[in-house]
Amino acid sequence: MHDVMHGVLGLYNYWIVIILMMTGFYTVIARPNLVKKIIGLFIFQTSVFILFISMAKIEGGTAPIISEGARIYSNPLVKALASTPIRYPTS
Amino acid sequence: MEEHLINNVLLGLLMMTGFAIVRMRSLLAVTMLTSIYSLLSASLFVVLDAVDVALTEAAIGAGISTILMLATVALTTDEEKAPRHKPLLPLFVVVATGAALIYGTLDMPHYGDPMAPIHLHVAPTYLHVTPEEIGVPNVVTSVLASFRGYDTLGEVTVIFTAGAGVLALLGYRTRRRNSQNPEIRKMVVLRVITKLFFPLILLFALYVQFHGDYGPGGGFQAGVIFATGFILYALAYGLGNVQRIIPYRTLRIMMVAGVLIYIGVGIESMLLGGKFLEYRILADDPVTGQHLGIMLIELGVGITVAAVILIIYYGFVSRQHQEPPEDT
Amino acid sequence: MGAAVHILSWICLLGGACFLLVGAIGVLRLPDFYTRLHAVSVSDTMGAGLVLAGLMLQGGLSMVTVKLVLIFYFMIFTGPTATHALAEAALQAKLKPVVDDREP
Amino acid sequence: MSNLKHAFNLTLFLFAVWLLLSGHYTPLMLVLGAASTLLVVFLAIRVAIIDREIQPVLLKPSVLFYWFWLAWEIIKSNLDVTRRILSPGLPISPKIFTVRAGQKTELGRVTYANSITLVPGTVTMDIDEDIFTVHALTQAAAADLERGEMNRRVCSVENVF
Repeated sequence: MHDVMHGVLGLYNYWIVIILMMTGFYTVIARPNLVKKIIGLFIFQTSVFILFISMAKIEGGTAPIISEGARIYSNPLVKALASTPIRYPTS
Repeated sequence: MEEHLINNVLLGLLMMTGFAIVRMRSLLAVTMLTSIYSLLSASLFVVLDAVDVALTEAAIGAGISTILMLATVALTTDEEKAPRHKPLLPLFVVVATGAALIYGTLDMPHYGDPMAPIHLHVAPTYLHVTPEEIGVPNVVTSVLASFRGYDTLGEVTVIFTAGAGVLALLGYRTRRRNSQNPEIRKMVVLRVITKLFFPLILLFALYVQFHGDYGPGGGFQAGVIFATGFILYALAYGLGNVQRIIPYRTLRIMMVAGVLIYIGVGIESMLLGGKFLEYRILADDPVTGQHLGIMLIELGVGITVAAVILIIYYGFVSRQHQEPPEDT
Repeated sequence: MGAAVHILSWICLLGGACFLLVGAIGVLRLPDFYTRLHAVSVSDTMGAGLVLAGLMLQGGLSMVTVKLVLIFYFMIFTGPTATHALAEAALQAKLKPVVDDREP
Repeated sequence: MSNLKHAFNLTLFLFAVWLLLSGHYTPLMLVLGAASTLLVVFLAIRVAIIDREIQPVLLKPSVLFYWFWLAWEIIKSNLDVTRRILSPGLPISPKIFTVRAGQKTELGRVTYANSITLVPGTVTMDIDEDIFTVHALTQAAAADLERGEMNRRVCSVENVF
């Protein structure tokens, strides 16, 4: 029982991400309106960021800004990767 | 424990907002919901330690995207037509894909696991090397601007291309219109508050620009906030007035100048005997050189981004005014 | 930081949360757009204000508190401006308000 | 001449904000701060929006006193509106009425309008010169505003601006 709970909590983020992703995907393929399609893409894209950043999180870590008193930092590389494509929807 | 709770609640809210977005017909409402969705995900990014991403998302998704989307809706229609047939096939595709993906997650490392493969290879190196070689506390900035400077150059070029594309597609016809229309004159609260906050927003943008080394921020976010200040001014006082502060020509020059600053830093480091974008050549002390290089290229990014966003905005809005007034 | 300050800050945070909740309940219960603006006003002033006060107590005398004070000023100015803009827009769109005609 | 003085005040104010925000007081950061401030002031001059309205008036004693009074009003009416929202019968009696603003300047009027909106229970809906259309949640809140105490107080701090 404990294992199941642990597994559910450990994968909860990914499952929500997948539901969001599918919401966006559905909007893109099922709705004819172009603005709606773009918003669907936007939801899809954000869910991908959440997926990346959930993977980058370390239990008990802090944001990767080097400072005294912090020992564990979450993964900085993923954040750099995720903040690059976030900028394209404007374009 | 609280972190987990906040994380889960935010994810739940995101899901609800997502469903509401799909179901709503009124595109104006959908646009506002998208803005809320974006703000929620920005808060989620803060909980997940991605402060840089959160700042970007808040500035872009909740700010600029909403304005541009509203401009689009204003140019087209704000009511979505009802779909013609039952969406059974898309629904099936979506459920099948989702089920396959969820099956795939069963093998993934658990959330927050410090031993996940993603944390073991490249990331620790960046965390170790950054304080010694770059001397910048914000590791994300050092990765973006220094270790992966080529990528960021590519990104600036993409944004530049987008600006050029919008220029080519939408164009911009200067039209000497009397921009102070009577409706605007009446909104005295908006005008006075805008007047009070316009300098503060610009100052805050510059603060974000120059403190990207120490905290979340940097050229991109700064450029967006800077543009937001002008867009706010344009909303309260009309496009004509904001063009008195930054004319269109200046924007086009700025758009190119930002990219040129970036490339110029690269060429300068080549002239000094290093490789392209090898900042440590730029000063006697390698750490100072890195710092200088990062600051300069961030400045370039900021200038280009601000200019491109304003160009897109000008393009949209100048077009809006050309439409013959049908519904008045 | 003393335990008293800690407890006080949590009282502020929870109180703020309660007022935010009241604002949300108000939006659901009140009859029309204009009356709902008053409910939003509750969460805008008391809710957000108390949450910020609680965070300031947590932050102590530091840069964080300075930034929170700046956020507070920002909210005091922009909150009512946004509410007013909404009300004015609704009025211009000729949205009919629910008005109580009885003499008080 | 007075424009110059206002520009100077704005510069000081913005630089103070920069110092408050920054938290890094190395020479480089101070120079960048000064440069940023000057750039913003330059842009502000370009639109000629510099007039008396951007001064840091928020901290002068009489204005501070007004803030405290307003905060107390806000707390009182917050509790009132909260009670009405939560009580089962929903005892509200919405009313639309107009008040006359006694302020001379635009900034004074905006302060008054925003103070009205900031207090839950009353929202300024429309401003036509010095006639405000106000929506009130209850007759009591409306009567409170019509007594005009807030108007007087804003008028008295207006002279400081």
